[in-house]
Amino acid sequence: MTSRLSPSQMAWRAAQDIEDGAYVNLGIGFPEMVAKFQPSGRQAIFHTENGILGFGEAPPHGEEDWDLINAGKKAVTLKPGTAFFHHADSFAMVRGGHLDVAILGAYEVAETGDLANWSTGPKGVPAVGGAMDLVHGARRVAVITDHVTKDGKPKLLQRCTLPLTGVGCVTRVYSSHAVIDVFNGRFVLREKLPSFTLGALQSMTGATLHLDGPAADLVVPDL
Amino acid sequence: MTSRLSPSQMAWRAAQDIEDGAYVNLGIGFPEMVAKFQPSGRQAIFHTENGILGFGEAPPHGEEDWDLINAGKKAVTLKPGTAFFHHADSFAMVRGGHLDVAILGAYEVAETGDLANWSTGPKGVPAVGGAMDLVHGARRVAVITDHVTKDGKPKLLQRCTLPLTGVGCVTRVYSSHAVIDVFNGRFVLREKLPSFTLGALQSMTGATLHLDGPAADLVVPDL
Amino acid sequence: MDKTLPNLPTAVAGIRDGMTVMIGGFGGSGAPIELIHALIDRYVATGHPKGLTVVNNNAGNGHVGLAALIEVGMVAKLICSFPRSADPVVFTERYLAGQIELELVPQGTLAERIRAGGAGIPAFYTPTSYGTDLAKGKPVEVFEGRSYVQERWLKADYALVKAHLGDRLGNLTYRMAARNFNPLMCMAAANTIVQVSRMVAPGEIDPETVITPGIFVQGVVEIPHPAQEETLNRDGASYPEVAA
Amino acid sequence: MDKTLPNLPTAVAGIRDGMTVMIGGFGGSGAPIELIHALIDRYVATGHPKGLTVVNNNAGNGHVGLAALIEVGMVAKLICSFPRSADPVVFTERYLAGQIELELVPQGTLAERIRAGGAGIPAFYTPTSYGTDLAKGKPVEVFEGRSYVQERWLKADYALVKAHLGDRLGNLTYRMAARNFNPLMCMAAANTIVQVSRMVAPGEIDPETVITPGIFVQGVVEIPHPAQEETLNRDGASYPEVAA
Repeated sequence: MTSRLSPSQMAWRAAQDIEDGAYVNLGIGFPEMVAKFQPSGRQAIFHTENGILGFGEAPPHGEEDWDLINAGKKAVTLKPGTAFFHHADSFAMVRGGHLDVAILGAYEVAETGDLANWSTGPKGVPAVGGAMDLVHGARRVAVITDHVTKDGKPKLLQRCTLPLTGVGCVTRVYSSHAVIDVFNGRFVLREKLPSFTLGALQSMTGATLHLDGPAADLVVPDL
Repeated sequence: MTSRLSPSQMAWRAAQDIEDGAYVNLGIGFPEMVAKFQPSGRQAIFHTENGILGFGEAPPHGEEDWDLINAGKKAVTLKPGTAFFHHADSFAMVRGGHLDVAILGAYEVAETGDLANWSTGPKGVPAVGGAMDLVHGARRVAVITDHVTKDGKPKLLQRCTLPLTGVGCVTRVYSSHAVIDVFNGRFVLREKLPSFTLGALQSMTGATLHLDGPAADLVVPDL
Repeated sequence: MDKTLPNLPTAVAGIRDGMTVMIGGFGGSGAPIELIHALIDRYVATGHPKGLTVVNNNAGNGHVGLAALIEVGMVAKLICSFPRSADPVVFTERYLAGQIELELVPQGTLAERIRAGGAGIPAFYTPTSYGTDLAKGKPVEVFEGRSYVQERWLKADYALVKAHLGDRLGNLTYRMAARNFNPLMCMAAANTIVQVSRMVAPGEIDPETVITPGIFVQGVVEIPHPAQEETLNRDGASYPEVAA
Repeated sequence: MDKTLPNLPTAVAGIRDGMTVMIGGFGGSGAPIELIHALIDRYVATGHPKGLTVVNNNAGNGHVGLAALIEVGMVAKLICSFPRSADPVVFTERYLAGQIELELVPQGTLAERIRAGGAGIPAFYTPTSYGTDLAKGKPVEVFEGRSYVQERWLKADYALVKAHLGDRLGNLTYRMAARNFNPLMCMAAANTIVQVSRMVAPGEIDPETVITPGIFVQGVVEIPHPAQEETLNRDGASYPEVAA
């Protein structure tokens, strides 16, 4: 019985919601794994902030071309139909709402759809990258995140406590325990691990989980 | 003795002030003739609003390619080093101040540098094109114009009476009778036809002509 | 994914009464004549779409393309910079008769407003038109001692675009100065429909030379040997053709 | 007209203390390593230029390129979106010690501010950063029911740019994702200095495929086989090289 989804499993679940032909930006880190789990017969077109649309997977080790990288500075490859463009055109795609889906990581998500994923506070060197643009850049802004912090504290909250990345921007959360939509300022539970009762899940969540019909079982393959 | 310069002669005079390698936009109509009169040894690079830099002269009759036209919808030709770009990039060149010289026609020019060249009033169909952008688009904004209207009324005035194209934008006027700089809200006479006294020229001008040293003779070839 | 459209009627089938339609081109160069004429065919057959707001740099020339669209009575409002041409009689007569509304926009501002619409920039400031009649009623702000006019984005329900090469993903190239407003309009419309002179397989367009990436395109129809407005006008053409 | 520069020292000779310098690249891709190192050479030899404000997406990686420029102490302020990398120690130490100022800008806003600087747009509105700490102190305006932050243009005295092909008129192409900020910075700097991998004759670059038209470029120097920051870092390189 699964007690929590691995990052790969969360990525797999997120991948199931991506339509054939969708334009998708995957944030640096866990979200990048979503590309590996596209259901067969569907092909999304991936956008990266640094000016590539329609790139392919990583090249074999030793065959990297360091002029052909993604926003995480990892080497990628060409596919038929790839296009290059400069950074202003790239963010025109983002800010102009031309992406279908952006999938990001999160420190905290609020039931209002607020997202905090760029700063853990005033210590250290702040860095934002493209996160604040991406949260306004897609029809669907999804988050992949553990349901709770390493200390067991909820990451899904009534209000974020960390500096915001964007206000009211998240539309769906793929957590280690559930699939939750953000709708009209509320968390709406869509799927949960069968091994958790609603009550158990609620106790790990910092805001009320609403139901819109019964929550389906969150079932993913071993990965 | 020349009693007035022809449009070709005004264009010739304007061409003498264009440096080698200058980026130049020539307005539709008379200003387009400036390109023909580049002094030998100098080569300006011509910009047209519809997305060409470094185009060449008109093709022979019958060899026009109607995808290769200038802002006046006249056919032009390619030269080594021509570049194509879209309209937003084209006006980034203009608005961003990347042109060295823009040469435009005028209905009226004021001693303040105000220009009126797009509308003769509320009658008819108004049309502005790129004129309002071009007047803010070059380090030097020059005007080629008859010194007076067909009715003999001054076109160089204290204040424009027609709808403005731009405020305080003109830096030099090449008229049918004189070369006049606009400086600190005053017309400064640089050159005049030798056949006209200062008094005669002043009587044809609707604002005071100032001197900054003696006015040179405006001498142009027969064209 | 395949954005290829089978024919012209399908390409223009989604345009409804009252929509805003951007039409590419500068004068005749880059004007999607076949798409425009397909739209006219639909109107002649069905009475729709009508009451369109059209965005174009000009207002048509002669009696084909945009001029014909106006002439048959489909256009309620035109947003353009230069409603003059060699033969502007169609627009001129309707404008002077009060039958068509005109929003006159400086050319660079028109281009930038369209780009802004595509880039998610709702407003920007430009020196263009400051102190002129075309700035009346618009907010003015001073930056670094100079005055600028606030302009708003332009978006459209549809864009009708002419390109040179295209692939089924929607990647496009253009031909010389026929590029002009076309790539900007691709960005600014909810539905961008493109006629290309030649369809190629994905990858045949060098990724370095793609001008419009496919993300900005919803449909592509191949029209080999497209008509040039300038050539049609020199031949005295009009559309729909009058039966002899 | 010939914008060709004979060598690297000449290329960077005009940059003076306190200037704002845009440096192209996203991480190592498109970073003009040789131009940056030439600037360091000048500083090592003469003590100038110093007190620079640098605009780049990042803050350097390892001990070459931008990181080296910071390490030798030439940079007073950095305007960037993401001052992290595989090896960010140089910037991190100076930042935490209060020795370098940081202006953090969201990446899309940074790109758009640079484009605006090149396009004569002093300010624009973006949804990005609305409601966040990075919007503090900036004007907010509502358009069509949604809130937007006003952002200002960015310009520079110099841009240091890496391109692929170039001609003596300054026309440029780039190589794959090494394009990134480079074409924008060409537009936004009073003096744009470009290192190209290969100089070609005017006309050898197809006019359809010119990415940066020469009007945005002031000088071009040919650097065949330019170094890649990523490769240098994997080799443990540092600049200036420490005598063994």
